[in-house]
Amino acid sequence: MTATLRIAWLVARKDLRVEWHSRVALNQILPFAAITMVLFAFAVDRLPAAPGDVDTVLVQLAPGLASLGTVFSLLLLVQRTFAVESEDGALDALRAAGVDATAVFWGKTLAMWIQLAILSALLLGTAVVIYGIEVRWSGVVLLVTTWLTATFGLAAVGTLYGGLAAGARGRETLLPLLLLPVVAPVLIGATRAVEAALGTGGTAIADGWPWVGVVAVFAVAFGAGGTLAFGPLIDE
Amino acid sequence: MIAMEDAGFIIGSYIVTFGAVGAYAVWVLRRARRVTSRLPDDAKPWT
Amino acid sequence: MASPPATSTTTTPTGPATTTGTSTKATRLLGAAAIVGIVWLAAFGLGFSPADANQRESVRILYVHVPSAWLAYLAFFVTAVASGIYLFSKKHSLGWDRLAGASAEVGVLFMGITLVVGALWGRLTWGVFWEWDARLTSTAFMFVTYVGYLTVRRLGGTHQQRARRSAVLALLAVLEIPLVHWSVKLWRSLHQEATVLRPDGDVKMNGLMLFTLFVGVIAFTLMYMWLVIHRQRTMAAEDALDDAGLDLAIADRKAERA
Amino acid sequence: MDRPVVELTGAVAVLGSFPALAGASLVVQRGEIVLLRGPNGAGKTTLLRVCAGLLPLARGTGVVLGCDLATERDAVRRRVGLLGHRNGLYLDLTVAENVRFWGATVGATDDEIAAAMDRLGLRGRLAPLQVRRLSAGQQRRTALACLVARRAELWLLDEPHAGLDASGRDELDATLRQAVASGATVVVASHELERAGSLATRCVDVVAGQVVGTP
Repeated sequence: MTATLRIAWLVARKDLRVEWHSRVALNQILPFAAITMVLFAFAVDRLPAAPGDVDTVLVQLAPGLASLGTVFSLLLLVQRTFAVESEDGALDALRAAGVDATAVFWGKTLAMWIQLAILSALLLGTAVVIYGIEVRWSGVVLLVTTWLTATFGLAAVGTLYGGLAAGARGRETLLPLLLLPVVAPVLIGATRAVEAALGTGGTAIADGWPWVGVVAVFAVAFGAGGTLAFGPLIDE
Repeated sequence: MIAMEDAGFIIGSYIVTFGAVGAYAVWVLRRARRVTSRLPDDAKPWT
Repeated sequence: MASPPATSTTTTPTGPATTTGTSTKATRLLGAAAIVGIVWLAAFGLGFSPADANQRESVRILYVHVPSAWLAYLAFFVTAVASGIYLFSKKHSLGWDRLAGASAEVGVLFMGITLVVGALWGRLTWGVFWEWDARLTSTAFMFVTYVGYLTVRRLGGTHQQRARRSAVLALLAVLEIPLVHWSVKLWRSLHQEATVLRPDGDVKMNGLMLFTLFVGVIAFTLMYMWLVIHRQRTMAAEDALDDAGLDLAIADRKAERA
Repeated sequence: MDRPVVELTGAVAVLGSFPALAGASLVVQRGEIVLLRGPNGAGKTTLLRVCAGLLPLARGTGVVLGCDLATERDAVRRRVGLLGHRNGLYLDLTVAENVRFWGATVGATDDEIAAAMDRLGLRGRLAPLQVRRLSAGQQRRTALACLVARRAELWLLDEPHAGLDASGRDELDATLRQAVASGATVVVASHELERAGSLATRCVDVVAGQVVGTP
């Protein structure tokens, strides 16, 4: 158990260090995510008519669009983290060295969680700024809880299916096929909870907590699922 | 029966259903024939 | 790194093949029964059964829609159980893996039918092809999930690798589907003002209509069994052919050395 | 008497549908340095991967370090060090970070990690450089240092000389001799017959997925 945790921590630090040296998430994935938030505004086609106007449709949609942006970023982060592993055969080497797969799962999940959490915070911040949302500060506890739970659940499920797709032919298309149907509960739950926290949908803060429950159940389910299933899935 | 209202949708849905099942059944049977013709009988536990 | 497969793997293996196909007396009987069931269902569903007071003629679509949905759920249930047995039994018998795969394939077929026919029915009853009903939405997710499962089955590797990978994935789907359904249901309960006709709660089924639905379930069960048996045998034959091909290829390589 | 480190009997391993290993039998005793010779595509790489517990056997049996390949694969993997065609390094990390990471997976101490880097001449100028910026030979040396840091009992090396310069080869040979002196066993697949042959205690020919001659 302690050995598993030690190796998980080792793997997580290694992944974060790779990002620290390469800055791919920062220089490529983050701008991508930010530009999708702008594109969403084009798609909704409701930019304010005059300076100073705030578009209510965009404000209402903002939590959902931020969640969607996070999911898209997740796809890229997962591709990236497993590209790092397969570039020089490191995932193979990890398997060949008999490194505990559960530890690899938790390590990669942890590193992905941290990166995704920062990314999604920036996304939501972008949404607040460019869509002109009035934040209500009383919802901040709900907001932070949702943020951490949802990004953890996404990181866990992303690592799990990313590992399965990593060795496969056509991994770029297989990953979204496997991942997108699964993340529906997070998308739904996080959107509603953030909506309640920000007050954009006219709902009370208390209405948001059941949705955090949905997201939390998802996070626990895939944390446990990944612990058990990651080994058999990545092992060729 | 043909005078039924919305006959196109209703009969269409029956055709879609049994057409799809039939097409799949034909595909499976043809595949079965192709594969088993290259296999000795002792590799077919159902025979 | 890998060289192309030896060409001789495509030649006929040793031993006579006196029978071709995957049919036996039992499956022929089953197939005949399924065809009778289909004709019977069409006769009752399109002819003898009456129109519904609320839904009028469109209720006839339900006689294929509801049974195909039920059998699709059953098929995925079978996939989950067979995957579990494969994974947790000591023998790791490939028979269970092939049953899981065959059942999932037929399940995806039936679920696809369910979605298309359901959309036709929705157009007649609700006036739209798609309604954001919880059951409908999570069914669509389930469909995509099992399409993904079938894709993973084709990734390659040894038979045992394929079996293990897909069994784990099938069990993950069991984890995922209730979660998706639950969340979609909660999501829909927010928007209850857009009242949707419950697909079957609104129908007052009389005796003959219930009987027709019953015929539908029987017909679909027979089709399911026939399809799964044949598909599963075909998979067994394909696996056996792979093994036979391997024997030949090994012999080829051994000969190469001399 | 000691059990052999490697005992393969009639091993068949499949890549796709191609039997890259078609009934190979091999026995390696503790302390040997065995050189696998053979043309490209003969199955040397596959043989090494099978011994490492990375590729499952489609037929035949294998026991490595007293552990069965089919049932005790994880135990085999933890005690075997494989250096394949690819180095298994993280190209964005520095040399020192890579060696530290791979050493730490088996709980190597800082001293052991430093010693491993010394052994391959990686301390000093090279240590803080990103692996991506190194030459092929320097990358290979880093991978060897990772292997040293992992303290494997059986070393399986696939073309370890490839890309190494003269001093790198000397370091590699010295490293292998030292590993054997401290109780390890080495199996090398190499094209550089002269170089590897002077190092090897025994040569084995691999042809068409089989091992030629007595195992």
